[in-house]
Amino acid sequence: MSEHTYDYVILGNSTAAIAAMEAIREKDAQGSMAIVSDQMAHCYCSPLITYVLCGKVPEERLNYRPRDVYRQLQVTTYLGRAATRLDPAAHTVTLADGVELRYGKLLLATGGTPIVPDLPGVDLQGVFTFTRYEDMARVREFINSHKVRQAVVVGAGMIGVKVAEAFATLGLETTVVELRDRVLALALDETGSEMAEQALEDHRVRVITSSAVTSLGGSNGLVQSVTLDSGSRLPAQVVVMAVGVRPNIKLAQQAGLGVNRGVLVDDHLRTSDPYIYAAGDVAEAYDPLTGEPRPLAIWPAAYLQGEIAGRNMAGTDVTYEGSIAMNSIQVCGLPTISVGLVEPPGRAEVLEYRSADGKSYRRMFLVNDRIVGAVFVGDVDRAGIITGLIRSQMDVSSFKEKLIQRDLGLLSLPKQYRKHIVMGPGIEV
Amino acid sequence: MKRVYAKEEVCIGCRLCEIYCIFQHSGHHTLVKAFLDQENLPEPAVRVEEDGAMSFALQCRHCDDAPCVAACIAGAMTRDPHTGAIKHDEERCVGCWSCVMVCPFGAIRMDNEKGKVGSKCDLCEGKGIPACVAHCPNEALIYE
Amino acid sequence: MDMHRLPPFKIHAACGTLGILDRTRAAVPAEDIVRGMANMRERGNGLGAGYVGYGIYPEHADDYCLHMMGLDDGARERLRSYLQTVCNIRHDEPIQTRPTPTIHDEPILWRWFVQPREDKLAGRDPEDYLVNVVMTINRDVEGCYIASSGKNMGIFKGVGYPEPIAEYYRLEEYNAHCWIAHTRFPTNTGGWWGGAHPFGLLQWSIVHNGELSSYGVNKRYVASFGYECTLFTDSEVISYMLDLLCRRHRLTIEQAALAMAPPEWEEVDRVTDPARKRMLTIMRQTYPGALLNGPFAVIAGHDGGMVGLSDRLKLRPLVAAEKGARGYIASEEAAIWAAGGQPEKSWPVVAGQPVRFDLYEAKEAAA
Amino acid sequence: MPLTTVHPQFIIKRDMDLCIQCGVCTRQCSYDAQKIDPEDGRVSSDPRTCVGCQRCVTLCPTGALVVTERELHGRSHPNWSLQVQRAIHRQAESGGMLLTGMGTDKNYRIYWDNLVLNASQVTNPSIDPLREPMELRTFLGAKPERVEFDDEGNPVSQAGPLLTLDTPIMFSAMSYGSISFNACYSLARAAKNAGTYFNTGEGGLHRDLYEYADHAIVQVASGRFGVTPQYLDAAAAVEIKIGQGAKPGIGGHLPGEKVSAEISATRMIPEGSDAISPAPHHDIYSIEDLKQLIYALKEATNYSKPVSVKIAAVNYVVPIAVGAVRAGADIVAMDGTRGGSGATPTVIRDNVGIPIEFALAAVDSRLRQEGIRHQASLVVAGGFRNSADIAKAIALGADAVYIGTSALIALGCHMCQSCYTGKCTWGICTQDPYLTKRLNPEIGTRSLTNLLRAWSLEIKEMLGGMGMNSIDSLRGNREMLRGIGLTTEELEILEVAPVGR
Repeated sequence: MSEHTYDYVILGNSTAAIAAMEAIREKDAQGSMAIVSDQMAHCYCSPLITYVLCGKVPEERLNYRPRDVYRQLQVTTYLGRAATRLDPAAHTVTLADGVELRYGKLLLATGGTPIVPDLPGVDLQGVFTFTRYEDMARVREFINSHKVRQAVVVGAGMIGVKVAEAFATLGLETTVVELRDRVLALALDETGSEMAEQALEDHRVRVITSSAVTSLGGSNGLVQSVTLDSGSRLPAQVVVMAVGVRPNIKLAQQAGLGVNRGVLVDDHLRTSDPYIYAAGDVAEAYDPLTGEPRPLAIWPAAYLQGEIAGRNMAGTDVTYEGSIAMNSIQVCGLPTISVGLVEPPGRAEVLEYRSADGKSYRRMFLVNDRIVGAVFVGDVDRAGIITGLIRSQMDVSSFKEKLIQRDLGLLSLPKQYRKHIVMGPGIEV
Repeated sequence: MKRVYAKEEVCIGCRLCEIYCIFQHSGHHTLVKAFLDQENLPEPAVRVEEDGAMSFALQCRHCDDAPCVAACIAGAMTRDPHTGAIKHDEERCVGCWSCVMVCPFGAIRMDNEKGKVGSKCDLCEGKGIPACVAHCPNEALIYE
Repeated sequence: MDMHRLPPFKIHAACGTLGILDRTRAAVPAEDIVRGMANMRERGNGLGAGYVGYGIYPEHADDYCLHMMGLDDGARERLRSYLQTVCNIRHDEPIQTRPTPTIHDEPILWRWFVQPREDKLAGRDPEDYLVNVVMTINRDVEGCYIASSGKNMGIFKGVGYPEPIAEYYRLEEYNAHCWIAHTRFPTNTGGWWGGAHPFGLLQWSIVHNGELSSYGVNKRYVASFGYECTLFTDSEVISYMLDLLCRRHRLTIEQAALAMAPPEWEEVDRVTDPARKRMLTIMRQTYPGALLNGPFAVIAGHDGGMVGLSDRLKLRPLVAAEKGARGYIASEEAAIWAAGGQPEKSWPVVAGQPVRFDLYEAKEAAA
Repeated sequence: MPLTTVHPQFIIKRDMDLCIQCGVCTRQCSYDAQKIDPEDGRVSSDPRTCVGCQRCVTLCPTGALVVTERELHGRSHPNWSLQVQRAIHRQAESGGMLLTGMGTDKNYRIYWDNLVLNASQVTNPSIDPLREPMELRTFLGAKPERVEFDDEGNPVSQAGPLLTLDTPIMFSAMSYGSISFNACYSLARAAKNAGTYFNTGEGGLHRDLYEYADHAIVQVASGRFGVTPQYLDAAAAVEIKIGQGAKPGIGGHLPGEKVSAEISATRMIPEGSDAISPAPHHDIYSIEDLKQLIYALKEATNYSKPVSVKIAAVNYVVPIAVGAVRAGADIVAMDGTRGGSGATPTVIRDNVGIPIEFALAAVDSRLRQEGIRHQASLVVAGGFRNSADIAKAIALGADAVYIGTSALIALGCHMCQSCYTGKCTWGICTQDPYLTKRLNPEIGTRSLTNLLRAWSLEIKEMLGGMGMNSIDSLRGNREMLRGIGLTTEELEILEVAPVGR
C-alpha cells in the first residue's frame, strides 16, 4: 500500500475542514488522516483578511488554530497543492504534483471561488479578487509598491463592503459599485441598506448603486480607470472584483458526483457517493426556512456542516438539521445582524422598531406566528434570542408584542421555554 | 460539567450576584475598593432580568454544542477541553458580534466602547464556586 | 432522730445485696447469708444493713406480721390503740434481740400478727386494706414505723454492719427458706434504723443497689395510684411499683420487668413478630411512669420465691447462680461462693431481663 | 395631613465610606425606608417608615448600614412613660385598636430562668449520649391506665389513636394567610424530616401540603376555615382552637386584602373578604358543647386520630384543662401569655393571660391527683426560646412543646413586631409574591430541621447528664428541677424544691 493511503482525506483547510478534522479525531483516535489545500497558509480566519489589510488585526492573530494543531491531531498535510482529479471508483485523489492519495472516506471542503466577470481589462495589473490570504497579501504588496490613491470595489456584498471599508481606513479614495439598487441586498432590507450606505459614506466611501462595470481601462499594463454602464469613468489604480462567490464544484463534477449550484448532499452531508462527503461553501445543504437545499456561504453553517460530516465519516450517525442564513457584519462601526429570510414571502406579518435617534432599527417577519426573518441594525444586543426563536420555529403568538421591544429578555418568553433553558443542561433550542 | 442554574421562584432580584461578579473580576481584594475604582470596573457577566415579582439571573450556559464557538470567525470563543467551559479571548475578539447573533439566551454582553464582547462568564475558574452562586442570599443560583 | 418528718430530699446510697432461696422450702442457715454479706463489707459503710426471711413464722403463716420499730416506749401503745380499730390482733410479742457491740440507739422492736377486721373491710380487698393501714401508721402514728407487713415473713434491719445486725436480731433462731440481705452506703444521712433495706410491703421485699434518676417520675406515678412515699428511697418506690404492677394490675413478673426495664425503642422497632411488637409498644406507651431509669440492681423477695432485675444498661452488677435446690442472686459472685461454696452454674443477670428462682411447689401449682 | 406626633422608632446610619451605591437595600426594603433618589440616582433613607426589620443591614454587601432603635426623648415620667405617650398619640390619630405582632414585649418574669435542671455526679452516673441511644420518642393521645393480658399473654388493652413524635417539639399553629405558603411549606417539610408535626392554624391546609398531611395537626377554629372531610381525613390529628396565648378570649381577623385566590381556595371564603374568627365558637357555650364537638370530630374521623383542644392559659386554666380531658380531649394544648401572634391588639397581648410555667405545673398536678393524667397528653406553647425551656417544661410534666416564634426566627424573622402590616421583608408574614420569594423553602426547611435537630441533641445531652436515657424519665420529674429566687407559694404551686434542698 503506497505511503499516501489514509482512512480519511479532507480537501480544503478552512473552518469546515478544521471542524471535520477535530470531529473525526474526537470520535476516532487512531484513524490515519490527511488534509489537502491549494493554499500554503496555515488554517486562518478568512473573514479577518480585510481586518489584517487595514491593520486592525495583527497578522500573527490570523491563525484559526494553534500552529501545531495538525501535529497534535496526527494529521498529514499536503499544502500548496490543489487536488486535480478525483476517482470515486478507485478511491483515489490526484494532486497537482502528481501525488496520488488513496482514501477510505473523503471530505470535499474546497469552499467557493470568486466570480470574475469577463470584462475588457479584467486581466490588467491591479485588478484582484479578495477571498483568500494570498489575495490580501498581493493587494497589500501592490498598494505598497505602486502609487495608489483611488480604489474601486465592484460589488457591495459582504466582501465588497468590508474591502471598501479597509481601503478607506488605509486612506484611499474608495468607491464601491453595486449592480443592485442597494448595498448588502442579500443581508439587509431597504432601511438596513440605507443605514449601511450612510455608514459607508460617513467613512468616506462613495457608494454607486444600480450600475454595472462595463470595462476597465489601463496604461502600460496597470489599471487606471473603471467605466460604468452610465458612461461615467472612475479613476482607480486598484480594483477588487467582489461580485460573488460560486461553490468550487469542478472536481466533484468531473468525478461524476451529483451537483447543482453546489455539491448536493443528504441530511448526513454525504454526496451521491457513499464514501464522499461535502461541507462548507462548496456544499448545497438543506435550508429549513426555504425548505429546499441551497448553497449557504456563511461561517457558522460551514463549521456545523464540517463537524457533522466529520462525525458521520468517523462512524457515528448524526443528522444535520440544516442551517438558516444569518449574517453579522459591522459596516464601518455600524453593527448589523440579519437572520433567516430578509425578503419575506407574501403576507408575512411585520414588526418594526426604530429608535428615536434613528440610530437603531429592528424588523421581524412572522408567518403564522413563527418568526421567519429578522434584521437588526445599530443595536444588536441579545439578537440571538430571536435567532433561537427562528431556529426552533416557536409559536410566538403569546408574547408577540414583546419581541420588538428594546428590553427583550428571557423573561419576555413563556415560562416553559425559559424554565427549560434556565434549568435545562444547555442549549436544546 | 457543572453549570450554574437559576431557580426563578426564589430569585429576589437583589442583584448581589452582579455585584460579586464585578468584584470577583475586578482584581481588587475588597469590595469597597473595587467599586471605588470606577473607571476599570468590569461589567458583570451575570445579568438579572426582572419584571415585577418575576426575576432571575442569567449568565453564559456553557452549552455542550455552543453555537457561539461555531460562529466565532476569530477563534476567540473556544471550549476549554478540560473543564468544558466556554472561554472568551479578548485579545482575538474583533467585535463582529457573530456570537451575539447566535446565542439563544442573549447571555453575551457587548462592550461598545471597546468594540468587543464585554465580560463573559468564565465560571470563576480557579477561584472556587462561582461568585454569583456563592453570594446569592436565597440559594436561587445553584452550581451542579 | 425524727423518723417520720424527714426533710423531703432524696436519699442517695450505694449498696451490696445477696439473696439465697432453697426451692424445696428447706431452711437456709442464717450464717450462710451472713458469711456472704461479710464478704461484701466494702459495699457498705456500716450505716445500714438488714435481712428479710421468708417462712420464719410457720405457726402464724396466714396472719400478716407487722414488724414495728418504735421511737419511744409510748409508740407501742399508740400503735396498739390504732391497730385495734382496724385489725384483730392475733398475737403480739417483742422481736428477740441481744445486746451487740456497735449496735446502739436501737428502737423498740415489736411484731404483731394481725388480720383485717371484717366489719371494717366493707368488701374492700384485704391487701389494699392492709397497704392503707401500713401507710397510715407510717404517716400518722407518732414515732412508729412498720418495717415489714407480709405473711410468714419479716424484715430485721438497723444501723450497723450486716454481721452485728444478724447477731443483734439472733437470726440463727429462725428457719427461713429464703434470706435476702443488704449492706448500705448511704451518703447524705447519718443512717437511721427505718431507712435501712430491705424495704417491705405485704409479701414483697426489696433490696436495691443503685440510684434512680427517674425517682421523681416513679414516685409521682405510684402516688397517682394512692401510694405515698415517706422514706424517699428508691427501694420504697420500687416496692410500691411491684405491688402496683403485680398485685393490683396483676402483671406477671416478666411483664412487670418489661414495664420497669423495657427494651429500647431501637430494639422494639427491630422486632419482627407483630404480636410481640404490639405488646412491647403498648407496654411502653402505658407505663412510662414505671420505667426505672439510671443504674439499679434489685433483688425482690415474694411468697413464691426471689427475682433479680438490673437496669437496661447494666450499670450495676448483679449475678445469679444455682447449686442443687438453692438459687442465689448477688451483687458479687464472691459473696455467693462465700455463702454456699462454689455454685454449679453462675451467670451475669442480663440487662433489663429478670432472673427468677421459684419454689418448686409454686412451679407445680402454676404448671 | 395634620402633623404626626409619632416620632420615628429607628435611626438608619449609613457609612458612606462603605456604601458602594449598589441599591440592594432599596430593593429589599418594603417599607420605603431605603430609596434611590431619582435626582442623582444615589441611595437615601427615611427613618419615619423604618420598622427595624434589619433586612437592609443583613443584605448590604459591605455592611455599611446600622439600624438602631431611636431612644425616645422627652421628659421621663414614671406613670406617663414615653411608650405610653406614643400609644396615646397613635390612638389619637387612628382612633382604632393598636395592633402588634409577636409575643408580649412587657418584661414579665420568665419563670424558666428561675428554674435550674439537675445533673448526676457520683451516686448515679451520667449516661453517655454518644454511646447509649437517648430516647426522645413521645406519644400524644389517650393511653390505658394499665395493660391487661389474655391467657395467651397477649395484651387486650388498647391505647387511643396516638401521634408518634421522634422529638417532643412540634411547630405551633401559624395559618396559611397570616404566614406565606413558603413558610407553611418549610414547616411541613421540616416536621416530616424531624419526625414531628406542624399545625395548620385557622388557615386550612393548602392543596400542595396534603402530601405532608400525615404530619399535620389541622385546626378547627371558631371560623371553621377550610374544614372539609378531606381536611379532617388527611391529617394526623385534629385540634379545636379555643384560645391563643397572645390574645386569650378574643377572636382573629385576617384583613381582606391578604385573602388572595390561593388563600380563599384554602379557607373556602370569598377572595378579598375579611376572615373573621369570632371570639367564642358560636356552638361552644359550655363544657358539654365542647364534648359534643370533640366527639363529632371523633365520629367524623371514626376515632382514627387524636383530638386536641387548644386553650389559652388564663386564671381558671386548671378546671378548663381538666374539664377538656373529661370531655374526651386526647391532647390539651395550653398557650401561655408570652405566646406569639401575627396580629393582636397590643393591650390584650400585654395584659391578659398567665405564664405557661404555672398553668402547666398546676394542670399536670391536678390531672395526676384526679388519676386521669394518662387520658390525655399535655402540650404547652408560648415563648419557648431554647431547648432548656423545653426540658424544664417536660420536667414539670409536659408531654411536648409547640414552638412558633422560635421557628419564625429560624426562618429569618427579626422580631420587628410589624407582622400585621403584611409587608414582612423576610417573606414570612406576607402574601406579596415579590416578598414571599425571599423565603426559599429549601433553606427554610433546612433551617427548621437544623433547629429541631440541634434542640433534640441538647435535650439528649441534658437527659444523659441527669442519668437518664429516655424522655419518659424526665416527663413530670420535678425532682430534676430546683427553684431560684422564687417565693415559697410559687415553689409550692410548681411543686419544685428550692436550690440547696
